[in-house]
Amino acid sequence: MQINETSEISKFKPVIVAFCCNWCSYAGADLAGNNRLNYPADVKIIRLPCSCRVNPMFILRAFQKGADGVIICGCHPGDCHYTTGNYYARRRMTILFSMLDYLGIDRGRTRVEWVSAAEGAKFAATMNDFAETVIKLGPNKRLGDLRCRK
Amino acid sequence: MRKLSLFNISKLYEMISDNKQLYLPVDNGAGQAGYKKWEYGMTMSQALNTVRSAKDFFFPQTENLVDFKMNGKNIEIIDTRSEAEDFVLFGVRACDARSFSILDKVFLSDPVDSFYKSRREHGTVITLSCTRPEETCFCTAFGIDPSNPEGDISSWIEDGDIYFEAITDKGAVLMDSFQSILDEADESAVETQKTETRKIMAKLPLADFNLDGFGDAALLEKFNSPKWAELSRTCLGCGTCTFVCPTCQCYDICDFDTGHEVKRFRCWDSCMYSDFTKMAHGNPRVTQMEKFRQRFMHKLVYFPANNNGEYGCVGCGRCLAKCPISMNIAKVAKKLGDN
Amino acid sequence: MQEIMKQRASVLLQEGKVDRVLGWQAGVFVYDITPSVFTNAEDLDHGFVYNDFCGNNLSKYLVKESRKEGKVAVFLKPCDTYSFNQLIKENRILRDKVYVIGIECGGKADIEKIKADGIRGVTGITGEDDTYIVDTIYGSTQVSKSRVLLERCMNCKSKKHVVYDELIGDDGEVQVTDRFDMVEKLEKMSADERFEFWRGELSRCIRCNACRNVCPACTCEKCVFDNDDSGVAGKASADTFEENMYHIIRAFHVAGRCTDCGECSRVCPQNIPLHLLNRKGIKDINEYFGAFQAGEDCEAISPMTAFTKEDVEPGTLHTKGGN
Amino acid sequence: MQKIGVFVCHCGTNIAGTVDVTAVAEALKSEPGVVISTDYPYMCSESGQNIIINAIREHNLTGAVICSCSPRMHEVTFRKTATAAGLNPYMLEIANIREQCSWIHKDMPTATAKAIVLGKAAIAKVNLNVPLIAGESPVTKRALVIGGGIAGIQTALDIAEAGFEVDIVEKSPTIGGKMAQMDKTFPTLDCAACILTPKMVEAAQHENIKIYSYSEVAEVKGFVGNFTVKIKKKARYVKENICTGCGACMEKCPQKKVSNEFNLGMNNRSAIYIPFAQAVPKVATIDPDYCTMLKSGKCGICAKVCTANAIDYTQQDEYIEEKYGAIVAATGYNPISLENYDEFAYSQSRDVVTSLEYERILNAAGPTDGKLVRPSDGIHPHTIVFIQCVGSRDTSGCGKQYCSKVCCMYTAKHAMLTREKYPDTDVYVFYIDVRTPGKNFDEFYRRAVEDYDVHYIKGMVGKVAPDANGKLMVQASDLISNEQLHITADMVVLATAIEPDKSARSLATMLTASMDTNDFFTEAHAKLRPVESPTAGIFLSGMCQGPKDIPETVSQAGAAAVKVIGLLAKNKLTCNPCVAHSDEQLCNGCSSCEKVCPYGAITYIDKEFKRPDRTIAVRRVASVNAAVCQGCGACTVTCPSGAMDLDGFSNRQIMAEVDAICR
Repeated sequence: MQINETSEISKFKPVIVAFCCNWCSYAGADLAGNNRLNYPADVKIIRLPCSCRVNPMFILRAFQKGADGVIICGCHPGDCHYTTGNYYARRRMTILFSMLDYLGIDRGRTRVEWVSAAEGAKFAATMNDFAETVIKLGPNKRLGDLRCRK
Repeated sequence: MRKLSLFNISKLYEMISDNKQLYLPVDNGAGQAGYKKWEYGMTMSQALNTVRSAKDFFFPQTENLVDFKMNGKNIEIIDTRSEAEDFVLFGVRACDARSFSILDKVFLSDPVDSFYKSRREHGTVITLSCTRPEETCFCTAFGIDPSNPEGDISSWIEDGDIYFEAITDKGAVLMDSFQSILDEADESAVETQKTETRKIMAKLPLADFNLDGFGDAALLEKFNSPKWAELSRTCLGCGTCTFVCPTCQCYDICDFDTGHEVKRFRCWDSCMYSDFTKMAHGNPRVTQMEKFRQRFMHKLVYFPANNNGEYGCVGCGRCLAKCPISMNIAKVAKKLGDN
Repeated sequence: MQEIMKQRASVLLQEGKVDRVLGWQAGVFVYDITPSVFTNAEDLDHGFVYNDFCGNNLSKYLVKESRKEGKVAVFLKPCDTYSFNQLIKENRILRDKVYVIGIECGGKADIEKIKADGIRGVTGITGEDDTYIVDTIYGSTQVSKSRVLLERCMNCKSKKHVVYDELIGDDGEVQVTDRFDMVEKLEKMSADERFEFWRGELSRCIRCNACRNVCPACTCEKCVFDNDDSGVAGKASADTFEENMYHIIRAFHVAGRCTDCGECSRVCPQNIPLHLLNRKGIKDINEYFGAFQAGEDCEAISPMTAFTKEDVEPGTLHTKGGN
Repeated sequence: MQKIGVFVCHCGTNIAGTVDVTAVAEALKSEPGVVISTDYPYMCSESGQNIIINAIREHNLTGAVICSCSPRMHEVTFRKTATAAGLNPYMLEIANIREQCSWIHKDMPTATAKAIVLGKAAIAKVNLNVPLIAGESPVTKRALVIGGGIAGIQTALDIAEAGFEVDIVEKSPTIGGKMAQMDKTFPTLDCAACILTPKMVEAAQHENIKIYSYSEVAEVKGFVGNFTVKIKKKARYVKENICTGCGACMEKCPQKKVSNEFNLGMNNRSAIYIPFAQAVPKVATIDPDYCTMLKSGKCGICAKVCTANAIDYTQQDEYIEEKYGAIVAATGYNPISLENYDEFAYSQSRDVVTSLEYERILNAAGPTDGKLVRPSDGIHPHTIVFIQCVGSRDTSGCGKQYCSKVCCMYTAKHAMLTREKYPDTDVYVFYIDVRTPGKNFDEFYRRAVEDYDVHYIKGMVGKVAPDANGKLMVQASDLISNEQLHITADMVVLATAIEPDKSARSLATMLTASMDTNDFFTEAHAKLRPVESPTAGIFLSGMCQGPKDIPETVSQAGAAAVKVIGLLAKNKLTCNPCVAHSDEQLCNGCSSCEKVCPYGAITYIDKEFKRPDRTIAVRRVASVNAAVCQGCGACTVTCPSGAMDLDGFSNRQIMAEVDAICR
């Protein structure tokens, strides 16, 4: 299942921010590129050293400024380039996402995926799937900042 | 003076909100009252007063001033002001009513604050007399008569009827708009209530509250008093007192980058906050003691000094009820006053 | 009780064991009590008070007081001792500069709950076992004590002092509570209902920062929300987003550190049930990472600075509760 | 305010094919801080780099943004360029508009729009960049090689020859690895032992090489240039330095019923043993699982017969801690287990053997002393069937998807050796394809077919069934003549797929080196950095990186050695300057950051600060050791006050990128 940007699947073009760790997921994204694996252009990647660098404030900031979905990608647990980073990221995001959900903010808009440097295909598939989920949810109303709407 | 049976009050609400926005105190579900725009079925709160004061309507917590748009490298300035609609504030108590005249002294004296001015012009205030004041009330100390509130129209509730009296022309005009449902009434109907309330006021714990010795002559003596340190020692530096206060009028101007434009807005500031009066070189008030002192010196010394003796407080008692550590103007006045 | 404490305090001062005593100062009314520092017996005699309205958790003041010259004695209620321990753990309080006097607590009353029944003009409150006789300028009435306790006291998590140098009154036990009931109730709601609930509550926020400034877990030298360089600084909630932002980030920052002392809810001028945010964090930590009570001892590793290889995946949670 | 130059690369048509590069350059002109924005076919080329250098000088730029391929590709290149022009390399950022844009989007307007956004994000970041100066850390001039096979030995020898000290850690009692078990090597057919054992001896005798045999890596700490490794020396109950390897103990040992792993269990050895004659070190080892003395305390014969008194039943596992500058993984491979391939009756008949077992059978020192006989009855086989790709190129999920690479050649070797020594045999080889890329490989294979009449049949064997009189009924299909074949064979040899040694997985975790889905170590770059792991200071040698034959292994071993030498030759390493730092004014000293730091880079100091009321207060604040910090950022998020921030990836920078993307 691929969402080809030229196809007519949806009129709604979401803004999706993907935080990728430099060692696994960003490399995975590059591999997806090397293999010409298509995923929506709505996904824009921000390169970080590690998934444990993702501060909840970045995620909320993205939603504030108009993002419709935020996904965090890191090395598989156990494979972190910094040995333990993604374990902390996992706990933090568990608490944060649960808190967002508790406030009634659509849970589908946030996601954590472990993508290794060898998993270009998984990266593309993940992004396609996430984009589709976000498109289904429609524009982010509950955690957006009205002032940032165009 | 004219009256209306409370049974028909919602008819009155309807008539007013037909061509104006009507706001009145309603219970907010958290056991307290707050001003809400009237919709059919809404009834006025029984609470003595609202948590947030009525100043919000003329001096809102945040207010957009102007937008900047960047096209490439040139900046376009957009005035975002929209023509304000007429509105009516119903059920304002005497203390809040007086607070408007205090705010006027700040915002309407040169240079005139056009944002505030426009709101004042579009707003009509219907005040309501107090009959069961709280132990935290001390408005009388500032020459306010809660039984006979100021405003554009004053009103009294007395056994099943509500009595109105237009004070200002604006009030008269508004009152004309619902004359049809009012009946004739005479002053005597509310006289007993007035005397009753005044009696109660005299019995209140804070009835003896006075500000003897706070004149501007005492400025330096008060400013240098060693008691400030002790009074402010456990102050948390939160903004509760300033934000529930009907007369606090300090604000900060900030920019917010929305991504496609910059919004310049002003929002309430609090002298209790760490960055209050922070300037490029730093902050002249560094300790909480200095910030704390500023608030009370302003209300009790500086303000009267610049406004022929009128204090920057109306004795509504909100800060007494809401301060997390119950350190408030009553205690300060007591400690620093002559008595 | 109050007299014994007063006695003990002045003795400690006279003996020179401590230079200052952190306690509560009587106000104009029976309930408007101010945390205060006493330095001599005379002041104690005048102002020192300990009654059912001494809700303030004094532990946070020790961040500053313990860094001043000399030693300070402090009166801590059982729940306050948890905050104290947590602050010790985070090196915010210098233990050897503090003399902790644990004091018995039968639950503290909430004046606003008393007034909620339309009682006005309170001039005096006297307690007899479970009833308060409330004298007002309009006459006197009775209210049931248990109905007007502070939220945190209705769900008292512990009557045990986890730390003290000496004890006045008896030490109690850790309590079994249903303090998570409301959290569960919310979890079971649909996402829309939850959203509406929190909009309704948080939209009242006036950003007075009382919750943060009173919170013993919020002892940052400078809070990110006050720091212009943090990129999230903000004085007013100019948009509903900022109401959410402020409370979400605060809840996240205190996750694993919040002892559930309930001060945030007590001081909120708008009566926002902020404890429900923190308790969600506590409940999640208990469920996902194992039971943990912050402040119980100052050695335990905080769950947010630890992990196990088998931790839940953020994607796999949300199984409970409505959509 | 920065003065930023934007340089958009066409990458030939790689980018320009789907991204309107001139439009991108044009659109980015009006971004805050941008003073020049231009495009060029190949920014990474010399003339491309000159454009950048000139622009930096001409407009005295304070920052640069390159819209090009992935930073993982050319960030280093362009940072060097910046430095050459006198611009701090960390004032340059890359917008990845190839891998993450032009290559994945087909539609030009879409790809162009995305490229512009990515460019804007990079510009927003650079606007907040600050010049960073890389710190330095020392290099321990000693290398560790994990695995003592031909790969490990060769790497160690080359490093040692360059004058650096090397330690080899080998988990079995002797070095030599798989090659030691082989009989002959293709395509030259010279004897494996004859070329390997001299190298083993050389390694043992080299003054720069230290061999930890019968040892394992227990723990790895530190980072490039400064690793600290804990090595577990397993108790062999024989004093290594004293044992002469005379073998008397082995003769006298009463427990002779231990399956001999060196001969893949095709014969037995004693409980105290030396794996094979040329073992290095030639030292006996007691197998604690079988030694009656160690198990019941009754026996002790070996101790009695040992004239050197080398036996020590009380020996314990020993832990040694060593410091290294570089680590080479050379953990090698194993044939896969054949449980998923019961159709070949491996478990049912002893006459169905793996190629490695066949290798031992042919070997003069093997279980049959080099005589070709059936393991089951010792009778000389006449019909032998070889089956290739057993578990290789297997998409069914039972085996491996990859080609094990060496099977085609060693099967040809086996067939040829068999026919040469025993002309009376009939040899069939079933294959999917015969792959013979390599010097003299195809000639070798053709000799097998043409000179030695080995029957090569394109097709897969469906079933091998042992019959009553010990024969093996082989059912197969000939895809060329398209007919079913039924061969009655005496022996079947399975060219079993190879897989990385099981120990590699746990090692990878210790080294924080990444692995692919088959548990082969991944290289830093498939083409340009084939012998380096993405983790700095970790290098790859031999099969642990992927299937290869001996010549390839040896050359890769050499390559890895050169990389190690290149590293150890340095006196200092410039550290990554993108490290955490703590703002002492904001730090609460709460210790949260210290608890999440995987490198122990954070310590606390008591420092005097002036309070707002001008009094002095002592506060406990965090300080980061820049040489130890690796810049993961775990501390920055655990810090509630935001005192901890990460240079190069600061909160403000990341939020600026977020803003730019969401704009």
